[in-house]
Amino acid sequence: MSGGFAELHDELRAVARDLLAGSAPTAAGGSAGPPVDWSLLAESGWLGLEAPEALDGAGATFAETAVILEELGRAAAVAPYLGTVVLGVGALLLAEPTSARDDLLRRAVAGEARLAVALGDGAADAVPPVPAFRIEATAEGHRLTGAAGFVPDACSAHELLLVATDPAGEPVLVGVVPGRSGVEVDAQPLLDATRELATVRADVVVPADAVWRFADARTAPGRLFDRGALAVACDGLGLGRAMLDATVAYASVRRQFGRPIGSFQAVKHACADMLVQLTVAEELVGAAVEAVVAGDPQAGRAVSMAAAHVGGAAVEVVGKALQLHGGIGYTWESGIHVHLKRAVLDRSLFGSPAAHRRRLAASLAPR
Amino acid sequence: MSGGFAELHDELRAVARDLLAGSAPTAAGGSAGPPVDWSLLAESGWLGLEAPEALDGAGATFAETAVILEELGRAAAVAPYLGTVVLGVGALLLAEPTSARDDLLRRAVAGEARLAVALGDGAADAVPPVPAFRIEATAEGHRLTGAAGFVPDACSAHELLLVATDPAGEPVLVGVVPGRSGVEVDAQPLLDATRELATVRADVVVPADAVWRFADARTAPGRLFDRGALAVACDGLGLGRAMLDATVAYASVRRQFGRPIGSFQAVKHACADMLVQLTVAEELVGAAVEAVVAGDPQAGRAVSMAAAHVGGAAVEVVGKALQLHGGIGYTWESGIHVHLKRAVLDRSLFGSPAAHRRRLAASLAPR
Amino acid sequence: MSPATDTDLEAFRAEVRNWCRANVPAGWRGAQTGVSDDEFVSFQKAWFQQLRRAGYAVPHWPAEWGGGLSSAQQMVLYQELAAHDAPRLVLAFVSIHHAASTLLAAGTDEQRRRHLPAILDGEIWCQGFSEPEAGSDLAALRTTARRHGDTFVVNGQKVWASGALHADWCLLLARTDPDAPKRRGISYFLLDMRTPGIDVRPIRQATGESHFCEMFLTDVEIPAADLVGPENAGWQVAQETLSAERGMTMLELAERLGHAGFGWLLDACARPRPDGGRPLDDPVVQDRLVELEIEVTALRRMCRHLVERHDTGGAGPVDASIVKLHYSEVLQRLTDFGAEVVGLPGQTVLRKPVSSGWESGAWVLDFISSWEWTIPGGSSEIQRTIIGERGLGLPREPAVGP
Amino acid sequence: MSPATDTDLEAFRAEVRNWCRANVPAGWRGAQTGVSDDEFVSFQKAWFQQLRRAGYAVPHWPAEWGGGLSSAQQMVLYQELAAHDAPRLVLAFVSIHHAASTLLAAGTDEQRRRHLPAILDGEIWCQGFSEPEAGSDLAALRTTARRHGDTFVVNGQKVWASGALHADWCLLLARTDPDAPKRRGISYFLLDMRTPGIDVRPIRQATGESHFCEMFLTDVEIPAADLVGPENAGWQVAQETLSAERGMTMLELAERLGHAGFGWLLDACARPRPDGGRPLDDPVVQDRLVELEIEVTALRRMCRHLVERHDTGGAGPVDASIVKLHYSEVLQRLTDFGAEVVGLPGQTVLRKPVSSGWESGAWVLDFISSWEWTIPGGSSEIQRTIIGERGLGLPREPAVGP
Repeated sequence: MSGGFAELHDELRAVARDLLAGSAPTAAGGSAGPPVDWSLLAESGWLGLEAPEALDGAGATFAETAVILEELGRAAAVAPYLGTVVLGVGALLLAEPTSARDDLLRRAVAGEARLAVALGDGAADAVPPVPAFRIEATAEGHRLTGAAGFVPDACSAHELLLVATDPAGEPVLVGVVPGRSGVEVDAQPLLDATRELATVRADVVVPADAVWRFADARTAPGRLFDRGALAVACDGLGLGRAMLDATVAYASVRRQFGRPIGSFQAVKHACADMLVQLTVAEELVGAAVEAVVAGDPQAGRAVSMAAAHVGGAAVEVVGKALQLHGGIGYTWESGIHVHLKRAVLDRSLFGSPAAHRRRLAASLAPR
Repeated sequence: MSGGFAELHDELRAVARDLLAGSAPTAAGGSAGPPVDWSLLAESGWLGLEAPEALDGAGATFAETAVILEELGRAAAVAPYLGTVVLGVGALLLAEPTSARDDLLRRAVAGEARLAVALGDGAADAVPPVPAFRIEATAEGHRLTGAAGFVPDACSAHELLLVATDPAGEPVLVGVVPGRSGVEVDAQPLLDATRELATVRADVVVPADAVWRFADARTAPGRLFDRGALAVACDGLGLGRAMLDATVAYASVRRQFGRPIGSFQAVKHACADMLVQLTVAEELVGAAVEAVVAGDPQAGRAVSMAAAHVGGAAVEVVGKALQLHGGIGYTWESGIHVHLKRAVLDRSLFGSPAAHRRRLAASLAPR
Repeated sequence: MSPATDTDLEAFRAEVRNWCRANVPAGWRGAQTGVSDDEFVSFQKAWFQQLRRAGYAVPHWPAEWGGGLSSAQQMVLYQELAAHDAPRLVLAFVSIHHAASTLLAAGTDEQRRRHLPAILDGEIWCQGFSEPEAGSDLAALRTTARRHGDTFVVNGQKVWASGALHADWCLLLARTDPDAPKRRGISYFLLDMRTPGIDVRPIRQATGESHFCEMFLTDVEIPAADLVGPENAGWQVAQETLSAERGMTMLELAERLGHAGFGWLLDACARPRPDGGRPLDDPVVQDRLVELEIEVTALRRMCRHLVERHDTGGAGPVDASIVKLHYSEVLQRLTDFGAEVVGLPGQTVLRKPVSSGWESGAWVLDFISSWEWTIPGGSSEIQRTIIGERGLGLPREPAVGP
Repeated sequence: MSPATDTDLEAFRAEVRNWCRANVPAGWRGAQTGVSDDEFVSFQKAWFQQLRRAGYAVPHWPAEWGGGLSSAQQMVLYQELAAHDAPRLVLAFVSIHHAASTLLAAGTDEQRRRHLPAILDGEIWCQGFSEPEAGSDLAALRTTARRHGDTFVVNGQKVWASGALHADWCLLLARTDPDAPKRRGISYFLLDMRTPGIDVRPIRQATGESHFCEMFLTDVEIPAADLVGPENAGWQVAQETLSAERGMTMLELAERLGHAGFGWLLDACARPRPDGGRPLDDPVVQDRLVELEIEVTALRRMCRHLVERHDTGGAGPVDASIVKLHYSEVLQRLTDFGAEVVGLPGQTVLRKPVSSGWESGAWVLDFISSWEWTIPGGSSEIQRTIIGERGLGLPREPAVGP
């Protein structure tokens, strides 16, 4: 990444960190922080970073979205960014342009429409996922059926985009409105109070214009999934960075046995290992972001590398932070548990590390 | 194990450690130490610990053999104990008693006959192994054919006992004399200069009385293999214990940055972890030894647990010892490399940890 | 062990088995998930009395006080309780272990007669050792107890007092000589929790539960008769109390990890995913499960040996630290893997049963609460220092002035 | 990076590729396995001259001295050399890196003119920094250099001097002011290895090879003109020399680990066992291979970024330590796994090719020599301390008196 972009990202990062500071769990006594003000995100232009300027977007790339994602992770922020921006806007940008699509995109970018996308059943842990819905041509019209668990941000979404297999076996997007008869959305209880996941069930006849085709049906669902998996890796990187910072700050002031605990090698070396792990994570996330931005056909590999590594590394780093904070870290008030629960959830979202490694194993090629 | 036995073992251990002290690699400038005086081992009664008193043995059990094995590992001693005692005497004790068997057993116990046993091809990493030889009934008589790599102590053996499949598909022991036409023994070059492994090839007609049957053909080859795998685990435990002792001694006197390096947490905590690992290893080896001594039908599981754990743990402990010795540890003269090479070889002998875990995985049973 | 004893033990095992089959409440885990604090307390008290009637509540106490089972019998008892997934004695834990061992080791006859029978009748104790500023450095405690005639007046703050909200009495450490070196000048008290000036506030933990409390002590008066051991010798008394908790308790926990913990993990891995596949069919999962099974197997045996060595006086100075460190880490690895392998569905399990051990099948919560083992009671870092210095004889860190 | 530069770089890459195809000696690994020291030296010198003719020997030097490739070009060069499995410059390593960077950073014009062209012609250097008593504590060195007019007289002992048996010159650190604090009072010298009083003895390493030497220095005279930098400022000069070794060298090693190292590991896993099975078909092996591939991928990118940041002056104070630590550990894990997965047949490989990188497919030897990365040049423990203190700003350990 050249210097110019790096500076731009540093600025974006600083602004985002500032704006999200009030959303951290410690600000709310150790529970999940207050939800991020969605209209503020819209005003900041962060909902439409990747949308073309003609559709009120910033015409930027996933690289900029990634900066926001990492900062959302750092703050363990409560915001339907995954559903609306990463997947929703992402799906619309992969769809064949129509005026309906353009309209929904504009509303999403303006913060008026919140979106959610069902790629498959999250409980299946398939990488890439298998569509959980299908369309049959019936006498009444297009009949949409299926069910998917663990759909991010579906409860608060104004419109659901369900990836479905059409009668020709081709993946399509079906736009449905939650609450409408035949479309059930049930929030799933979660230990991580900063995320929102739901079960979506559909058994409904949809009008023909609710079925949107992908511009490239062969690659689109995979690219959308890669966006999701990479978004979670960005989140994990942010979670880990926040926890290393907190641990270093704590270990520098907390004294035991007559000196700051950070002067003990057991603490110092553990922090050093956290930094190394996060540096490794950063490189893998960076590589995947570049590959996604470039539309690299091998982007899926880069994303799975990032997801496989960061999933576990984030849990380890946050867990080590809890350990090094001692008893304080184990209290609800410290808020570290919020990061830990989010890191543990992240590890299972959009494919477990093991599932991503299985995907990568398929391309191990001796010379 | 009750107090009486424990005391007996402590005595046996002390005597063995004393006797083997001169065999340590450091006594030979960092190369493998001098071969252990075989006649001394015979005189000490350690070749016939498990043989019945009627056959000049001590009528003891594998628990006593295990003490000697651990001390041989501690000293990284050069001695064909694996071939002659663990496998050779072990095989003869599992064979149907005949006067020829009794005679060979007596000679082995007296230190007059060195033995080696081929259980299977060591390169195959099968747990338990598949016999590498077979007997066909031909016009000329019993024709023995096959080849096995990595047979311990075959080069120096006076008699080879080859596990072979007889025409009825039953495992038997075939006694052959190396050097005889049709039996080739070729030493395999080894990085670990303390062990001796060889390839054994046979294509020879053997007399009927060279074929010895097992008392229980169904279980004997497995029990013999378990003896081998457990012997190597005992060896690894000894290697690791020696290296922890050496590291603690070194770290207590070596000074850097103005104080003994053992006072730094990085060193101290690493030593503590080594001790924990060795304690875990000790428990698993102890459990397996008890199961083997008791003839427990589940002994194979206990042996595989010990082998799976100790194989890796010994390499880790010895490797950590090398690390904590710093530059000195990396010299040939320090002799640590001898323990490291032996630990790495041990990890592959009689089944890799991964192969033992595969064996154990077969019996994972949800309720 | 003589054959006769083996036979006796097998008879005892059969007795415990039969008792468990008849007495372990069916479905208690489900029933005790998400219950109120009051229900928890009454369930625990009832279970304690049920065990007491069988002679299983305080097997480690001397026979004269209501115990008297041999170590071998206690091991059998805890193995069978674990195998039958009986509720654990959570509420009475400090009472029957720490309080009793303190009284037996250092208490007066009067103190023993007053409290040991009361504990059997349900008197609940908590421990007032930890302080906010001291952390793992127990010797740095600041709570003061100033003598005025036959009374000590206590001021200070305690944290991590498990179950203090329900406690009748508290084992309290306080500094009686502010001028003495750190580990001297501390005294050990029995504190009646009804004494005026005690303010108990629950601490909410990372799991959302509140098993621990802070205690604020303001001019709390303790009669000198409730001092345990000599004045200013509290540190030494506390060392005995702390070391008393590890043999049999660790054995019980290890048995539970081997039975319930690993068993549930296997069950979780055998549950089909929506696509029909089971984690257990994945060789990578199998490999990891076997690694964990091996570690748990070693741990259980290690605990049995520790108890046996305690019995014969052959326990080394750091054997308990090795067991605690290994248990903590195996528990954390096992629950971590559980959380990973159950995936997203596991994230929806919001509560674990109270009265259970440290693994309940609520894997994410179990994973989070595993830090309750790696941090308190001497963190894993402290254990490694103890093992290195006292176990291996490595030199101490250079002392730093105050 | 502008598109124009990208095109230029791709042209350069094509050029290097063609050169490699034409020049990398076929089968050099086999031919260089088990050769004598003399053959090794002449092979290395010939390969150096071959690279020199192409302009690839000292690409990092300034153009005026025979280098002048941009960082981007150097990265391409090392990537392609790794991809084509070219021999490494082992013998000239200290000469072209440490010696050259010392001379360029702190040498006089006279010193540069004398040595830089000589290095191109084959002058070999070794490094005399480490001492037996100092270990990782470089500042504790004891070798003394006492000034007598225009001459320094050196006495002491050095260890771990790589290639000292073949060296013409040595970069030497010695204490010139015994009364100054530890890091002051050290001076940096260029020592002609033909000077009387130098006794070089090879150290046999754990692998059985002897790439390192001890050097005993007895009344060795060094002209004051061969002092580098100011007297007593040798510590500062050495810091620059040590930090100079890491950017591009680590990139080269990481590229080799990615190409040759991981490639051979895959090949080894694809080789059928006697029973016909291949480790590569085992999902557990696949899982581990993927983990290693991920770590190596991150390492390679980390190295590219380190070089780029060195270039723009944006490198952090511990970036090199992070890279070294990660490389060391990945190398150790990868070769360990290699040794495990090849099993017993791998134990029969007794020699590795000289002139190779740190992984050669002789897995057990490669594993053993991985400690040559985790111990020297600041052990992994020291790197963690550096990262914690200088990178994260954690407090230092309390100082201990001498």
